[in-house]
Amino acid sequence: MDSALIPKGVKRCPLPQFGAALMIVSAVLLWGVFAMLLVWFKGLNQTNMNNAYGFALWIWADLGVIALGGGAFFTGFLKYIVGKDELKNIINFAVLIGFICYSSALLILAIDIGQPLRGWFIFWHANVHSMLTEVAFCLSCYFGVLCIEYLPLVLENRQIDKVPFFHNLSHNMHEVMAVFAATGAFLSFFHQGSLGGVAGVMFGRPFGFREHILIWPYSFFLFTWSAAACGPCFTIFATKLTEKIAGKKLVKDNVIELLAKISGWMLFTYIIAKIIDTIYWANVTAPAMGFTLMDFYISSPGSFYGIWILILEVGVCGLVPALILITDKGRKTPALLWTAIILASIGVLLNRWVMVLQVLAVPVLTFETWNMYFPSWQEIATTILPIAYGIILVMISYRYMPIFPQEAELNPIEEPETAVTQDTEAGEEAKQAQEAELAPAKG
Amino acid sequence: MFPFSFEWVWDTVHVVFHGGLWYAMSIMGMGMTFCIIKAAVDTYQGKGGHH
Amino acid sequence: MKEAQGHNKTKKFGMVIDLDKCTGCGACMVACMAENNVSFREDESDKQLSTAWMRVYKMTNGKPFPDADVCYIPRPCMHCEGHGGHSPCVSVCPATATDYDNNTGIVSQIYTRCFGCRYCLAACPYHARVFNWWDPVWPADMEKMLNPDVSVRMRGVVEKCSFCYHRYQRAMEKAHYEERHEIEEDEYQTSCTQACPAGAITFGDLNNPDHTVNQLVKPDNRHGGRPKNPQAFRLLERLGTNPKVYYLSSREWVIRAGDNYVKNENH
Amino acid sequence: MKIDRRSFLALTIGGAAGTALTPLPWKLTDDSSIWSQNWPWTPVPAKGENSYAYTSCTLCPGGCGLMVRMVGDRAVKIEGLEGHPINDGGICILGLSGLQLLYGATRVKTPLKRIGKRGEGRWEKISWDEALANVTAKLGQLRDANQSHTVACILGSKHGTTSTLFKRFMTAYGSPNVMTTPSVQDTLEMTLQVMHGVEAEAGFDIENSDYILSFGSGLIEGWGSPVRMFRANSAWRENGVKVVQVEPRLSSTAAKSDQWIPINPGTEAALAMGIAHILIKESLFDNDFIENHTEGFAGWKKMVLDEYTPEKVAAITGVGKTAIVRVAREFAGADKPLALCGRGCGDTPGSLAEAMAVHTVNALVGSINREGGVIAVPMTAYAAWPDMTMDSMAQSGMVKSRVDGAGSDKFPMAASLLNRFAGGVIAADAYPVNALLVSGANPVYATPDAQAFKKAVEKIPFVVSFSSYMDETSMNADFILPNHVYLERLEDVPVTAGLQKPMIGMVQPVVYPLHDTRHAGDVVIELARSMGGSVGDAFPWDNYEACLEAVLGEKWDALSEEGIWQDENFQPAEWGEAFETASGKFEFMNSAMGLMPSYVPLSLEGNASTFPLLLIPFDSMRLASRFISDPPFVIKTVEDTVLKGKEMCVEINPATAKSLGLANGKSAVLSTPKGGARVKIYHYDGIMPGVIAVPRGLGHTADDKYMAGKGANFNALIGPVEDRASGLDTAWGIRAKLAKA
Repeated sequence: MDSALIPKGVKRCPLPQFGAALMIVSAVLLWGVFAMLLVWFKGLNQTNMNNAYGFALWIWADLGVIALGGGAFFTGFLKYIVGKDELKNIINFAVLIGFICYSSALLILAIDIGQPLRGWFIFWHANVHSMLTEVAFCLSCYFGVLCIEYLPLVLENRQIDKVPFFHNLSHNMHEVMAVFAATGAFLSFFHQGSLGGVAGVMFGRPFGFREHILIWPYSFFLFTWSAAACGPCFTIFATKLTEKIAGKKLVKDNVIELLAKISGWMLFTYIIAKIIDTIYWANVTAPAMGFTLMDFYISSPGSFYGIWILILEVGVCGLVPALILITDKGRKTPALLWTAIILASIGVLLNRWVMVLQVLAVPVLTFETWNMYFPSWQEIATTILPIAYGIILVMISYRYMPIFPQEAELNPIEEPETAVTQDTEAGEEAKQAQEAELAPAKG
Repeated sequence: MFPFSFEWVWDTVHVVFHGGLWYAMSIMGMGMTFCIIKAAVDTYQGKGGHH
Repeated sequence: MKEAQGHNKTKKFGMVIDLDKCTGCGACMVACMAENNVSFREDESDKQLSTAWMRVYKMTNGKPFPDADVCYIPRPCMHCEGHGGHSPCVSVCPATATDYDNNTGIVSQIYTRCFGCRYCLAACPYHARVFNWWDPVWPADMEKMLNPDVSVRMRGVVEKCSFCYHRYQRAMEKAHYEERHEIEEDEYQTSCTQACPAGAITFGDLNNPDHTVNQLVKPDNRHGGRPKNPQAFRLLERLGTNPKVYYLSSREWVIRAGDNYVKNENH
Repeated sequence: MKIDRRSFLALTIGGAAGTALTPLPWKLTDDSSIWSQNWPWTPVPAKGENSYAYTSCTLCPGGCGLMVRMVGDRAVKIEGLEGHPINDGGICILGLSGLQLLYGATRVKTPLKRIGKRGEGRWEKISWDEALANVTAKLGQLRDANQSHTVACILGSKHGTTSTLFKRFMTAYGSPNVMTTPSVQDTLEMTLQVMHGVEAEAGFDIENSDYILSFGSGLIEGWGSPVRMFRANSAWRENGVKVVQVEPRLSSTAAKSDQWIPINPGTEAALAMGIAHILIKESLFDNDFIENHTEGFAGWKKMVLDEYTPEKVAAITGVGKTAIVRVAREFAGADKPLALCGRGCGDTPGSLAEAMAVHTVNALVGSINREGGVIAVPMTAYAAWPDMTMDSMAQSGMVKSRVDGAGSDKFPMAASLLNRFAGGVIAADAYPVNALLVSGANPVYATPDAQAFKKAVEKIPFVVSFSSYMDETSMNADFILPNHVYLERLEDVPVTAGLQKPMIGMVQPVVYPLHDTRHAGDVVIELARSMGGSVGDAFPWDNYEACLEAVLGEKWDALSEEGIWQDENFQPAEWGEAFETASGKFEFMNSAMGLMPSYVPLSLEGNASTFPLLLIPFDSMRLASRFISDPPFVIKTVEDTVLKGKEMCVEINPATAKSLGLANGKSAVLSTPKGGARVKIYHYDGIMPGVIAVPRGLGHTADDKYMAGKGANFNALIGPVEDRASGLDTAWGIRAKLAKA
């Protein structure tokens, strides 16, 4: 039925099956949308946040998805600036994941603020001293970049591509993509960092506060670093997952391994930096404010933040995946690779959680106690919403756009007897499509 | 956001911050305009057609 | 930064609360609510959701019976100066909805500008800021008791103690009307100060040596306003928030409870 | 096909781009945010001309002066009146919230007639004429049937013109059954009656005292005139006056005091006697006073020396011997020491022997009628009431015995024993009570053993409430004749809360009545008039204001102009003239009545095995426990260690809690011989092991959702224990048990 839209030279499941899957995910999506509308019309009293927990699940989700979406900018950076050309075979997907993550982040922010209709004041009345302002600007700009990077994929849909103007447009955009990628990288370095700065500048919050270099707290650099390290891991994870579901290889191992190796070393160096930061913070920064490390990790009534969370984040979900990924054997052993990319993704999420929620849980006034918080179903639903939305976008993009350049090559379609004429044509156009795809790399 | 909004102060922070911002935005803007115009021209010259 | 109408001498309004006199009766809280149109709800027993600009906390010395001791401590907004007006909340507000007025030292909050991101809530270690989770409702005829000098806050924005800034404006207007450039100490007093039946709260210009607040704590402006009076202290002094609310107490444990100390560390 | 798609795409993209270029989206964005800044459902306070109106507060006996900020005809804020002798600008949390009572949802807006069952809350709005007609008819019937004495009346205060009008009405009508809300002042009056032989209010010159020894009085928790006490407390801090608080629980007063002496609940009298013992034994007493102005010292002295040795007292009270001796010496050593009694905010009268014991401690050091001491302030009949003629029916009614037994041979000194009323009604020994009028009080909520009181009310066929609010008493009435709220009415409030001088405050209307309400004083006059005969004749005034002006005489001008009258040149009587006892001296014991200062152990209800704990109440400024319930602002300030959700917290020593396996913050069931309640456990190091405490003032069932259904009513957990000497309620607590929920 929709075969006319499916890229040439690749095989897709029958439409009904696709539709059924779409239905299921859409159900979840609608649940999230319902919760979103509740929050918009009834207000934030629909959440379990309170005056002690002004930031909660949503802000964590924001920081989380942006970190995971870091794969887009870093892969782009590696391909276009550093010149790791093999990565062209995964960049499309990285861009797609990035696009999903960032659009989700913006959506969640739109739900999270108490006056969504005035959200644009953050631009209009910008206070340049606020990390959040910086985040908002770079975030939305970078989202623009992602749109620009994602657009050519849409235009490469078989039918749209037939329109000369769109064909040329996508072609030209590939030509100058390096410029956009560079801009994207520039923006990302900043807003990823600024997200780290959000907690880092709060000098009223000993758990989050970090010493500064110029105007930037250490956490600023750690966040950029960790995003660059773990983002690609998530891109790999998403790729692997898509391969599992599609039941075929989509990206060649050398590409995956290259990316894995790079993020492995990023992660390794990051963790070392993180450990140094933690030691300095625990022995210099916090004591100056009257806190010892263990003050932050006591499991007193209302606190489930034991020291285990630090070990889990830095050790299990940091050092372990780093060590796996920097070893050749680790990268080449599927089981280990899977473990590593999953742990790394969890690790960065855990780090963001701690840097948002534990910051607020720790009592600062001596006569206050640990703050407790558990999200309401509305918060959970609206946080799951982006996941459903992401899956849908991946499904559609994968079905109708040439996301994986190597797919046709890796999965040649054996000529069936029926519909010969069509298939020869198919072969032709598939080649053309690929040339178009490879063009920027040549040029 | 703009030099005419009253929060604006002509200090380094504002100039650097918004400078960088506008710089990035203009690159994107110009990039896209370039692509679109070029695409239009190409199309006019009959490139990219499949027939 | 806002220009407080037509006078140039910079003021630094601050508050001194004598914890030996404070009885924890709560009059300051209600005086504030009545003056500033603070809303209320059916169940206010969840203090994390309760809107109160002034909140009276209860401190305990942690000792068992019969050595136990308690002390009440009222907590308005501290109107932190931080370093050069960079209070924890002002510096983080992305939309310049909260501002440090260098002429009065008052941290303002522009409700119609705030879009409810709550970054300031997270940044304030005193929990002086509250968010309007619900639409404010005044049952029966209670809208009649709303004070026209203070705007009612809509759902979805952050609010906090303003040191009754509208009273300052009134006093200044009066002064200008009478062609005076300065106002007297008693012309501008906050609602809580005025109401406190124990006379535990003192309010005035910390920069003005004639004002009681200055004489009570003797702020050392060269060292971020640290009090010279040994019985005076500020909450979380060590964070460098440089608050303008000082406390007086003759009890050592109370003074120590004002800040965090690493074990066996003496301040 | 292709064409279509192309044109379609072109159209969409072109359209989108086109719209984006028009000002439309930008305009919409801007407008929507402007709308969000002016939501129609967020009220905008109306502007108006600013002014101040002056009046007095009636929400407690404190008698503070008020200035009400007006904007146009709206009252927007109540502030303390600067320069007022009692509060000088200060004001308490309840006084500040008065406007929420005026404008609140608990007002009764018109006269109401019950149509549903009692307490069901189904009412019919009726006109004042109809309401008055109904009440007149009923009272007329009873009177014609020689049943006038079966009509009872409960008043909030025994002082003031409105109360006097009610009393006068009852007398003219022919019923002795007028009761008033009890307080420790009743006990103190009796103390002065017995030991001084005078009819006087007990005043305390706390401002000039230099050593305060408080036997459980909540000096900064509502005792006396609260704001005056706050100011005094601050003055004590400044002047280094030593304050010693004797109490089983670390109350706010105890925490503020220089020394907190934890004591076994209810044994305060024993400690007072123990201190007397030391004063006598070490002859630290005021010789001049004892020698020349007292009677019966010798006999009493012997008893004290035998019965109250430090050892014995220590055993009873749990207070160490050394502490007893030290306090006694300090007390005697001070220039102007003062001992105070009346637990908490003083709503429970307490035992007469105890009040006498504490008064004796003052007497021993001569702190009587002198600076910094106890002062007998004569109850000046400040209003001149014209005589009235009582017809035969009135006379026959007035000689009948009272339902509460006050003034009987058993309780000769008592003027009113509200605590015995419920019992009297239910027993109905002499006669049943056929009608009840309630004004300025909420006895259904505020009387200990509230259930019994409610039963009594159910037994009374005709109940009329004059309350301005839909409180528990109104809920159980047949007719509600709503009074103006104090901010709407004119009234005189004599301040009797322990001041050194006679003082009268004036309540003046600051707003026009919001609803179809009437001044209770006017209503009484109208009732009397419509009854006619001698009853009507006893009320020669056109209305309340005329009456007030007439009876106040020369004080009227002062009051209506300054809003306050005080007897400037009042001087406490010299020791020589102070005492009007048989001996003309201060009498340590009254053998005739078999009364003397001593410790009379109270036998608490319930046995120790089933009820192992002692439950005591505590008062807080943040919880109004009298006839007014907490307005929204005040209940909002109640700590989450006192009220959490719908459950009130019970204070328990962590050690005791541990032994009972009750974790902090967990729910539990509190039960006493009188009743039970679901509570939350609050571990508090400030309370004596084995003792638990709950707040008074919670657990309302009427009023609005802001007050009702929060916690439990302490009065429903405790029962009155009558003092065998005075007949007044002397219960300071009750046995209780706590079980996991």
